[in-house]
Amino acid sequence: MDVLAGKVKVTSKTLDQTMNPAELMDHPIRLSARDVTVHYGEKQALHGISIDIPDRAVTAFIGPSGCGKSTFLRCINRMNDTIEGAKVGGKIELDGEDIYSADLDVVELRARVGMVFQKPNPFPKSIYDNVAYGPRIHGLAKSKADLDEIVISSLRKAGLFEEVKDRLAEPGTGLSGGQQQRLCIARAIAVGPEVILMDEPCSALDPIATAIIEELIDELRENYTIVIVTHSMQQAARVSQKTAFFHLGNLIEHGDTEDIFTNPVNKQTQDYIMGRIG
Amino acid sequence: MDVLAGKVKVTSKTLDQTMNPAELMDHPIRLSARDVTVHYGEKQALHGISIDIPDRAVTAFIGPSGCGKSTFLRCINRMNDTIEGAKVGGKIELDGEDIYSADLDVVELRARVGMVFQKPNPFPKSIYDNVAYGPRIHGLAKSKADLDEIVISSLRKAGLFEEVKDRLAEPGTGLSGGQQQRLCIARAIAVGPEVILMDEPCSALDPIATAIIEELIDELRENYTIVIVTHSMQQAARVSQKTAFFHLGNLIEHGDTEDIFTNPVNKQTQDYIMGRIG
Amino acid sequence: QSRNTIQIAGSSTVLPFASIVAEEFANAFPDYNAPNVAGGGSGGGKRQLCEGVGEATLDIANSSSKMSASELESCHANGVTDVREIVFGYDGIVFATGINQGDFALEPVHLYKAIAAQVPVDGELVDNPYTNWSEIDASLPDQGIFVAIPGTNHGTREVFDQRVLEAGCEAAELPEMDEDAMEAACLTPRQDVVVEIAGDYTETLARLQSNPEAVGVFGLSFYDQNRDTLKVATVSGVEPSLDTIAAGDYPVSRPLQFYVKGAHVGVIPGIEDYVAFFLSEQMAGAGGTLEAAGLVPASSEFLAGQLEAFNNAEQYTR
Amino acid sequence: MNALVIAALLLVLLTVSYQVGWSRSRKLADGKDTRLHSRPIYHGALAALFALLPAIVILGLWALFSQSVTNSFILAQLPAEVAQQQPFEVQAAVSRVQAIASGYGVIGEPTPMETAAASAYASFQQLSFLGVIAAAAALGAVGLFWAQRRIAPRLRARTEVEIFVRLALIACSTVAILTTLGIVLSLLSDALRFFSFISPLDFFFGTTWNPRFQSTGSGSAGEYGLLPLLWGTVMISIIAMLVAVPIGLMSAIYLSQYAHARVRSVVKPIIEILAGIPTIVYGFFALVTVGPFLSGLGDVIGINIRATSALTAGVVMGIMIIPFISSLSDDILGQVPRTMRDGSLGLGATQSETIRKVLLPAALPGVVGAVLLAVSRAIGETMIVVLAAGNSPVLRANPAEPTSTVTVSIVNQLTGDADFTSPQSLVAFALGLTLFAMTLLLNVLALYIVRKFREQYE
Amino acid sequence: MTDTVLPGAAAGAQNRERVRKSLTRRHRNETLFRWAGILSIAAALGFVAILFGMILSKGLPSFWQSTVHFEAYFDPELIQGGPRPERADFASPADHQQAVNTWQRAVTMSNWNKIVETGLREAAPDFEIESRDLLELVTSAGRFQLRDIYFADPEVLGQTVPVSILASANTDNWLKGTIDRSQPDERQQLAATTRALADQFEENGTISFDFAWHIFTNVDSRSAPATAGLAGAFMGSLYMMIVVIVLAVPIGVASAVYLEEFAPKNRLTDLIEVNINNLAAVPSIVFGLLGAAVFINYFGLPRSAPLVGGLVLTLMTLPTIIIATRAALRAVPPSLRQAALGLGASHNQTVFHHVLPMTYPGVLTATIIGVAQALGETAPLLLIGMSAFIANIPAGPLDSATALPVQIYLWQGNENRNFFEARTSAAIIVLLGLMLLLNAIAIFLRSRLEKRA
Ligand SMILES: Nc1ncnc2c1ncn2[C@@H]1O[C@H](COP(=O)(O)OP(=O)(O)OP(=O)(O)O)[C@@H](O)[C@H]1O
Ligand SMILES: Nc1ncnc2c1ncn2[C@@H]1O[C@H](COP(=O)(O)OP(=O)(O)OP(=O)(O)O)[C@@H](O)[C@H]1O
Ligand SMILES: [Mg+2]
Ligand SMILES: [Mg+2]
Repeated sequence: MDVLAGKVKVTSKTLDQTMNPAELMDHPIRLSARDVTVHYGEKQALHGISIDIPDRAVTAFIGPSGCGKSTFLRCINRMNDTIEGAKVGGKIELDGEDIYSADLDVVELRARVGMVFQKPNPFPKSIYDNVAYGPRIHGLAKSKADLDEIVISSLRKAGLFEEVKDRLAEPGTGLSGGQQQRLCIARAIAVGPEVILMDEPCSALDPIATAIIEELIDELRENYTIVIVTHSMQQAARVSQKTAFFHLGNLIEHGDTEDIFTNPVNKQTQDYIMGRIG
Repeated sequence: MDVLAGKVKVTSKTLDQTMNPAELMDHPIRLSARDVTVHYGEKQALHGISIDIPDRAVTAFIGPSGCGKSTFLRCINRMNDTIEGAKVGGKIELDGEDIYSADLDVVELRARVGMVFQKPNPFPKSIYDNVAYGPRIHGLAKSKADLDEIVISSLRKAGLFEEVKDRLAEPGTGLSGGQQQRLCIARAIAVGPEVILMDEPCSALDPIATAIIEELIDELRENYTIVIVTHSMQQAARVSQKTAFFHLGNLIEHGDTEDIFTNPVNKQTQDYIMGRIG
Repeated sequence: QSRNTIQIAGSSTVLPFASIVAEEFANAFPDYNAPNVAGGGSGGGKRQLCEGVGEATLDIANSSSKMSASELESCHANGVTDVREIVFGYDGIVFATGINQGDFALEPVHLYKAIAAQVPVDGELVDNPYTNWSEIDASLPDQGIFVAIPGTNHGTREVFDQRVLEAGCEAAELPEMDEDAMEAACLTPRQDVVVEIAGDYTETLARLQSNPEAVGVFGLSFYDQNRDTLKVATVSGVEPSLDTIAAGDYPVSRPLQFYVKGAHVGVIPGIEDYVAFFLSEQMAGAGGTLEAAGLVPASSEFLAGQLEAFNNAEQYTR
Repeated sequence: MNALVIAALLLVLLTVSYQVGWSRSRKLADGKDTRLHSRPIYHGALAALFALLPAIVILGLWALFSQSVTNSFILAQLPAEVAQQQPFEVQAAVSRVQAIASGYGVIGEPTPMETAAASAYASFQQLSFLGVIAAAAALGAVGLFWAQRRIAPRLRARTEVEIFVRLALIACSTVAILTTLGIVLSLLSDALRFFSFISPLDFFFGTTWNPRFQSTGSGSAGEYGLLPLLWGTVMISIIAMLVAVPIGLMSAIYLSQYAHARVRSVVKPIIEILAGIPTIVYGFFALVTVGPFLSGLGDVIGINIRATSALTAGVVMGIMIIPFISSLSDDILGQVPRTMRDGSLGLGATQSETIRKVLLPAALPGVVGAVLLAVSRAIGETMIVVLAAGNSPVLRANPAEPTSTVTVSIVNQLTGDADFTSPQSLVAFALGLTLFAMTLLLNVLALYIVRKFREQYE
Repeated sequence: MTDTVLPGAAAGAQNRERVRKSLTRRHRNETLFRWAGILSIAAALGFVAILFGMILSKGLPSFWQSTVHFEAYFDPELIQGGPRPERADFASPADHQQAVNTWQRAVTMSNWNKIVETGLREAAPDFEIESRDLLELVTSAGRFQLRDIYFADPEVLGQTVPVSILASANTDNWLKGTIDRSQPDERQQLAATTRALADQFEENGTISFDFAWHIFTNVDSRSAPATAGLAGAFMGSLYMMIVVIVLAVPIGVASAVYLEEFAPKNRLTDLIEVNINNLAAVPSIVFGLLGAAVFINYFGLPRSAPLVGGLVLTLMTLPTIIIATRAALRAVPPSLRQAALGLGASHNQTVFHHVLPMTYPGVLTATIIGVAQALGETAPLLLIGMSAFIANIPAGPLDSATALPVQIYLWQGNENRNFFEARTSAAIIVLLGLMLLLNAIAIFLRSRLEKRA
């Protein structure tokens, strides 16, 4: 039924910041993975992933459900350690340092590599305490004033401060979904991470909240290395500079977002982008 | 960033049956809803939906998450009755009969309007008993032979018979996801419904199983009125003849699938289809 | 600082008497704590007494049965060598029916014939055929047989077996047989109309109330407190009362005693005073507080003898 | 006073060491540009642990041994004859000396010997106490010194503290195992002694329970057949289940599937009150109300029902177990995924058809598990049966007659007047062991079934 | 292939016909099923109502007990012992104590009954009655009551003081009619004159039914049943509950945390799990055997002590708390753990800062339910010597004591049934009251905590 072919188009980038591929070249590699494999018990979820992730840019992971996007993301801050039966192989380096080496303290790693989850998950505490939690456990603030400073600037960076400044003492769980997600981002930022991982951060949000978060990601890109998993190709196209396409535990294709969407090299990538699979 | 515009295309209809809009005209209206509203407690989930659904065709409901697609679907066989606090207003007619009238027996209605759910939910019984469940409770079979007949023909129509004919006595929960979903379809068919409602029937399935189910839907269309909710525009384009776009509890636009995807009248529909929202 | 409260445990028959003494003792000697009197049965009390010497062990064991040789042996094995026995009175065991029933003038043989699983009929042992008291003896009321007797865990049962069943058995003139078989024939109760009560007398009373025909076995003191609902039977023509039992006329009674751990005397404060107080006229003596509570008192000479033996540290032997 | 000094010592050690650890680590972080691995509070806590643990060990040892040390010291002051007396006289002599030393005085004139011993004891007491305190403090200081030397930016103080915490947690979770071990061991030796009198075969397969009262010296020990007790237990449990399962299950079904949220929120707690009522109250209830009622009812319909009978005990126990079944079933019905229910309703099944044909079969293993758990509770129940079953350990089928159970026999045999070295008493331990084995078996079975059920939906 | 399932017009109609035909029967079944549910609930609620009704109706009257009010003359002739010895007159505290004891014994030996008797005769001057029968009217503890007034204030010597003394249990029975008043003399506990006097006193107000506060302040009594109270048992239960709370909560929560959050999933933890679940169902009486063997025999702790009772009940309560805490831990959404871990919180920090606080309502409820269960437990206590007659209020967890449920057990077996049946119900009311109070607290606190979260 060819009449329908081509009827769906994605016009992306409603946001104003843009970046052309040449610019990206300047960005040094922040994270590099080599031959990463993950087993969940008997089952192999990742089959040797190698990828370089540039600094201060947004890298999107796309692919059909169950292809291993989240699994790989969790390797980057070793959240897989917390899953019983998960075994990680291969090597991941953050600024040249092997994050799976024995000397590295995983707690410190996670302070450097923040994570935002699919469902907003604020702690059942006040908004202030949510953001202050990370700085507190890591001892980042010398004084109360210091801490206030960190909390406010993090909330501001997450674009939430204006909305909540009068109710910092109210529980974070009382916010709307989109606000909660921004709170989670603020919480992650407060620890002063270098990399922020986001696993489908908008999938539980409505379109308006999604747009706000996307804008926020675009702003954050200036200061952080961001990796985002998304199930929406449109979203990947809108927010990322680099895109990696996963399929059945393999990294099929990886490159500049524009290239991936306009000229996918691989047949599977093509099929996925054309909506033939997934 | 207009360079990216248009990079995502949906080529749909890999299936062979086609139907042109003119053909659809012949199909009488099976279901018609007028001004249907739904409240969940305080919250209004649907704001006056009016729609006509034609016989022997597939109507797809699309729209961003939480827009009320499932809610409306559940109105059609009064599954909302089972949700505490749900209140339905307006009128829905099946073959001209008001399904919310006091004389109408909801048990009978549900026998006429079958439903398939998002997650395959076979009963923890044998495959045979799963399919025989409906006919048994409704007393549709006069004899054991009758019942066998019904079970087999239903499984056959659901395209499952060949795969399971040697293990009808094994538990339905032991099948793969896609088989389970087809089992659920067979189970619904066994009651001899006139309308089949499907709420994201493929969202828990892998691409291959999805393709099989889509093909099945296309076949079933010849004998049944089918309403399908999907979050994938590609899927809607592939399987449906009519498409209805919901947004925030409103029916924004409704018409032939082709028209909706190629010439959406409404701005919101356009935005959604272009991937700007959702 | 060693323990300063006397610890007592044992027989539930003695428990009420010992409790009263304990309470009065504390009232009379404000410088001592009231002794703690636990139940636990005679066996339990003696077991605890014989666990050894020391603060965590018992000082006095109440008992409604004499300490057996093996018990004493186990005592000695645990270092409890100085055990002193004090008999302070008697417990009468009465047969009673509901207040509205016929009058019973029982003989042991009646009870034997009502209770035993097998009885001699025409010189031969047969399964108990009696269903009505009047079948056993015309003098007894025309009333179905149903008897509630103490369970085998009760000391009362021992007296019951010896004074009632064995006596009745003898009178019933069983055919010749060897000793073991004889004992079994005498002491095995039938299961259909006899229930054995393992709990206390309230349970027996409840049984009587639910089954108006039943005859139950009670302690004299219990009967005394429940005269409004119970009617007592005479045994061998004697009506049970403090006088008849004290005089030895009423056949079914037994001595009550307690055992003192000699090693604790003088260490746990107040044991000597407790014993003396227990045996005093105002407590265990005739007309004393315990008599009012249903104890059949012993003579004052006897009590004085017991006290003297205790003070002379005479040890219990078997 | 002593306790106060010890508390003060520990408090001082705690604050000083914590402060040392905290401030030293902080200084490290402040001075240079080094990042601490752990926050200062962890360094403080670690130092405190290092200081406190040795001190506490010393104090603990003293608490364990001071008694005997003191005793032997006092005895050494007294003439040798004293020590040769009976243990209790020795203890008395020692207590006298202690009483004099404490200044409270004793009744009667203390002998010069005692006074001398008392004054020696008093100074010994002071010295030894000082010594112990000093030792504890010194060891604490050593620990603290070592701890503070270890402080370095990369010292993983948090990890070490966390290991300690985890060890403490593990210690706590062994209590449950020790309990089981304790139960088995405490029952086993006496049970074995019982089996030296009575052969296990006679015990486990005997059909007569008649532990004669062993008249002092008389030979026959009676019969100890377990089966009548077991049968009584089983019969009462069956009756209890016949009462509890239908009522409990139907209540759970109605409350979870039909009732309004508001009705549910009122009715559920009221039914659960039944679970909180002490069993002794049920026993009393059975004795005064249910028993007479049932026997009255029996008279009306012409059946002879005894007031205290298996029926009475079973019915009352059933009432007690209702909330147990209903709340467990409620949970289990709740675990059956909603999609299952929707699937059936969507096919046009009525509510009750859905429940009977889909929910219950799906929940069946769980419900069976719940019922088994309830059975094990019924088997172990004591007070109701003590008061209401009428103790008649005879093998008979009529539930309207009195019966007896394993638990009741344990209480009876152990608290009765029987000779405690005799099988009459010892049998209680064999019964206890049997009971333990029975409930263990039932539980393992129930857990297995319930777990299988859970797996199905997870 | 038949056309049964074809939605063709004819087949469809036929199907609908069949469905219709089945409807009446199915709706009837539906109604029946529903009624079965309603009846079950009605039965369960009915049981609650009957139980409470029975206990309240039996027990409430005994909270009001007949009390005799009269004037007592503290006759210096009768009261012996002289003045109370002064501390200053003696060298050592031990000597002083000795003298005080001697004085107290002498005072106690005085003929207090005579004082009671005189007072009562004054109240009914014209009534002919033997001394012995007259004294039967009031509780035998009356004399000690007067003595205690004198101990407390020796100044009353030679004065006439209005006093209120409980009537004896038998009098109370007679006046309340719990004993059959039509029974002949020889079946009555009281002599005819005593009964007549009691009636007369009731009429003229010398005897009134006063609220029996002493049920809450007195300990059990055998020699004067009318004065028996629950204070000792209550304190015993209280100490036990304190021991249970202090031990079971931390240990239980710690085990649960370890097993749920830290323990590797292997055979051993599986075994522990089965073991804990099993302990939850081990008959309580077996715990009694354990307590007797381990705590008393092995560790040499004193018998009848609330500490031992508390330890036994702790072991019984532990599984309840562990299981409930684990369930609560399991219910904490994994997203919360991930959130904390993702921020770089260590495993311990995650658990103690975030996960555990979420379980407080669950732990609290479990604790209270466990404690309530322990509070009502009887059987194991019988085996560790707590079914004792204790005439003192225990001053600490190492003193001998009984517990409320044991007191109920003892009273229900008391030979003075007419009196103690009501008393037992009264004790049950107190116990149930405590139980409901605990549950109410649990519900209240839980809703507070949950609101805060
Ligand atoms: N904890 C786990 N234990 C076992 N298998 C797992 C676990 N988590 C994920 N998997 C499996 O690993 C594979 C990859 O899962 P992953 O969650 O990474 O996919 P994904 O690409 O993130 O999918 P989605 O888009 O649905 O989130 C899947 O097949 C999944 O079933
Ligand atoms: N049982 C319920 N109680 C209360 N609110 C509900 C309930 N079910 C749905 N809603 C709300 O009604 C609105 C419509 O929900 P609905 O499930 O119909 O959306 P949907 O379009 O099917 O979304 P999705 O694509 O996520 O399935 C949503 O805002 C949802 O939160
Ligand atoms: Mg994922
Ligand atoms: Mg939906």
